[in-house]
Amino acid sequence: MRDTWEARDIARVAVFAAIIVVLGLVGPIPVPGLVPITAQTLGVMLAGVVLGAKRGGAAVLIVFALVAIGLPMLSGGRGGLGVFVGPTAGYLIGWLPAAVVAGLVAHAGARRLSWWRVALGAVVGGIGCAYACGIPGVALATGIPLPEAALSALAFLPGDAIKAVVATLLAVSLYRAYPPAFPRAVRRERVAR
Amino acid sequence: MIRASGVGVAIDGTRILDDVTVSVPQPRVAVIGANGSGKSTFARTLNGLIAPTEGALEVAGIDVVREPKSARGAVGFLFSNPDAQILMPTPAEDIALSLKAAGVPRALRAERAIEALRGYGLAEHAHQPAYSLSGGQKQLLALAAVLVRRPRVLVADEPTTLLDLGNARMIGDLLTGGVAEQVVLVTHDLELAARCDVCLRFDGGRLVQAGEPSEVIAAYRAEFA
Amino acid sequence: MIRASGVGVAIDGTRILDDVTVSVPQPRVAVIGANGSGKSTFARTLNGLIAPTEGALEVAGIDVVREPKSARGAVGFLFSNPDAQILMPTPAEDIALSLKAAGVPRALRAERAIEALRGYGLAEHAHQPAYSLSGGQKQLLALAAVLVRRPRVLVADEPTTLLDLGNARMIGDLLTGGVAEQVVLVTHDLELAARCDVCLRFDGGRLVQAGEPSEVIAAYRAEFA
Amino acid sequence: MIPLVLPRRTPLHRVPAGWKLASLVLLSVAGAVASSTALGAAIALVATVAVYVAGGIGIREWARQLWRVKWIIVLLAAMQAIFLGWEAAVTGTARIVAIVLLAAAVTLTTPVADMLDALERCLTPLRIARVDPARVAFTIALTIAIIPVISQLGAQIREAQRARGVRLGVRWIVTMLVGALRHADDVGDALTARGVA
Ligand SMILES: Nc1ncnc2c1ncn2[C@@H]1O[C@H](COP(=O)(O)OP(=O)(O)OP(=O)(O)O)[C@@H](O)[C@H]1O
Ligand SMILES: Nc1ncnc2c1ncn2[C@@H]1O[C@H](COP(=O)(O)OP(=O)(O)OP(=O)(O)O)[C@@H](O)[C@H]1O
Ligand SMILES: O=C(O)CCCC[C@@H]1SC[C@@H]2NC(=O)N[C@@H]21
Ligand SMILES: [Mg+2]
Ligand SMILES: [Mg+2]
Repeated sequence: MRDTWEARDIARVAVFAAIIVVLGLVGPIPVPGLVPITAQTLGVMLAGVVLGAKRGGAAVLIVFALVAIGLPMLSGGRGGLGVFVGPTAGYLIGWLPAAVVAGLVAHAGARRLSWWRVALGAVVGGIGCAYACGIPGVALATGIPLPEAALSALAFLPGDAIKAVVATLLAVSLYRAYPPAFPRAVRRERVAR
Repeated sequence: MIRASGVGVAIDGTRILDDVTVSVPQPRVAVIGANGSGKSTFARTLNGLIAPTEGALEVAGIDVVREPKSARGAVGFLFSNPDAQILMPTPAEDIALSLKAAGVPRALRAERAIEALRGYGLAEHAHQPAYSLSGGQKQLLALAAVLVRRPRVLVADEPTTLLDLGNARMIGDLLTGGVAEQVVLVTHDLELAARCDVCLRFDGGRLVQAGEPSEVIAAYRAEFA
Repeated sequence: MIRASGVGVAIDGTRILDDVTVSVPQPRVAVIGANGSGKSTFARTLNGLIAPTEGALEVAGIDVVREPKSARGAVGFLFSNPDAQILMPTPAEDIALSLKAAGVPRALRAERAIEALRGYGLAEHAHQPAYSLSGGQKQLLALAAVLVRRPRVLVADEPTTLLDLGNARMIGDLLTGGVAEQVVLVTHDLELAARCDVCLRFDGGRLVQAGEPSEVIAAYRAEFA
Repeated sequence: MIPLVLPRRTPLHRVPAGWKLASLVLLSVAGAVASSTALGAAIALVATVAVYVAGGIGIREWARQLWRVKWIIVLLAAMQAIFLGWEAAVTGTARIVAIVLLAAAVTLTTPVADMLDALERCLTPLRIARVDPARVAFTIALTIAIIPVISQLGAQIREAQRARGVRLGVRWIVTMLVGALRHADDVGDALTARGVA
């Protein structure tokens, strides 16, 4: 089946990219460290589980583009090409598979949204994929062996676990408040208005 | 009773409200004026959402500058965009949220919420997603969520925007029908303004006229004749 | 010229527009009616934003059902929320976007955009962020972006909402002053409706009256008396 | 949302964006290969100073950029020192800092519009995958226009909570998502009506 993008899809991708950016502004203050702890990862998880793999991934790519062209769109007002070549670039790049996988796990084959699929998507995508890119990224940039780099990722685990829980609660709540937010495939049993 | 003396608001060095001095004892107050004249800014100072950077302001006997928190408890605020003020997925939950803030025990909230919704003809929509309500129904719900806390003063910023004649009348009737000791209506709808007891006109951040609505509205219309 | 015959729109089985049959040759057309009566739905069919599920519809000689794309080229659409229709970061870029869609070559766009903005008194704001414009300026910009393509018909859905008397008059004067062969104004602002040549009244998804604005408005008012 | 680009013009501003991007890629590859010795690291750092000074950005801006990444430097050096020893820590940190500063130099001297054009050109090969670069560039600009609207929506929701004396915690995000996605539908309609998408 060919997936056609209508004007509304473009608008949703743009709006979700904007949400990820705005979460960087209002989110918790980034603690000093190699990689900031940021509410933007919550936005990445939500982009995937709400819009689905393709549109959610596209929203993340738009954020990358905004950062790359020199706008301060990451938490703490950072941006520019520097963040793509620094030691934390792997984590940032990891946002893309994070949103895609979160969307795939949450939606693939589902006829309606279930909380456990969303939770699984948030954990496997939002935590698993982000770390799978981020840890080798740190290792590659610094020359630190992989196991040690993996150890340093533990600093994010409590925060990211909370974000996965929050993303699940928010997505389920959004499903009740505004089912049209989700692709038609996962709300077949609902009356669409 | 609103008592403002020398009230001013400056944001980042620009003065967007300037030296507002007025005493308003009337129960129904209209606020009119051009876009950007400072109406919404004035309205927001009344319940402490914006703190005046100078002057003294008293609403319902509360010093808003010193006690913004109790001002927010006594002064309800209705915004024009219902989408931004309906905070929960369904009408029943939204009203229950207000009841929670008012200290109503959990066990009573659900029932009291339905009761409140019934008063606005919304009981049958209590558990349906709020987004699917019509514009008028959303505005009613937002009003219900504010009034369920029984504020002594109600400030409404353009409450009849996008409503049809019937809905605008209904909301207008409610707002001018004694829902609180004092009601302040910020509006571009001059028919609504005419139904108040006193009218304040703002221009360029200043209060330029306060008096009989018919006169103030006539002066405002004359500006553009 | 609008020619509708038996136009109906059903979404998910519910009929939200029903059997609209009317011929409107007048240049200025007002559309009024209650919230949810189908005004916006009717307006959207006129430029192919919504396809009628039954009936035939012709606007400016174009069969909207068969050729929605050319309908969108010939029929401009102005929405009530300017924030949603300003699509580019600055006024100049926003106008340039419309010019691009109209096939104006890249080299000419910048200059033509400034020229168009000058016509609406916005030239000095051409390169400032669009979100920092006032409400009235935003609505003017949205109008400019639609009119720069020289549509033969202009449909505007509640264009004066949230505007003050001066801005509403200015936009109203522009819209009723011959900016296109035919202008359709969907509005709750009955003063604006009264300035048109003909008025259509909707109720419950049906066209219930079409005629002299003064009469149609009187009938609408009488409903709520 | 003020771009990270320097407002004043420097000689580097005049260099086409594509050239700057290509040199950045070349230099980062060269840096990864060559600077694993103390001498290489020193050369890399001196080279960044040279780019900043010769390009007209100036040593003060160089120092400012260095200060911005101070925590990264400290942590990076500490981690590498623990795992790899002192010498490797110094050269490794210098190499990363040099490349980050060079990337920052490109950002500092390339206006957003030029960068957007360069990006659009970089995306041309994607036409094979039915991705239209012009449409991507358009979506980026659309997002820039939408960000202030969404941020304002967030402010309205916070204000509504304060006015009602309620605290939603993270649940405010649901309200924002509903409002934002409804806004997206309005924007989508405007895109269609304007004939641009
Ligand atoms: N947070 C802010 N920062 C800077 N300027 C502001 C802020 N809020 C309002 N203003 C400016 O203050 C002026 C008055 O704004 P206000 O919203 O009170 O006008 P208003 O009379 O309510 O207009 P409208 O009829 O369009 O709602 C405007 O020029 C506005 O741009
Ligand atoms: N996409 C949709 N799906 C289902 N129902 C819809 C849809 N769009 C509109 N409706 C319903 O169709 C009816 C007519 O809506 P429409 O927006 O045309 O009314 P309107 O006359 O413009 O009202 P208002 O004055 O509030 O703008 C309403 O009951 C509305 O809920
Ligand atoms: O802002 C950046 O430069 C990118 C930040 C990447 C943050 C990573 S994603 C996984 C982990 N969880 C966090 O909260 N932060 C890191
Ligand atoms: Mg206002
Ligand atoms: Mg409508």
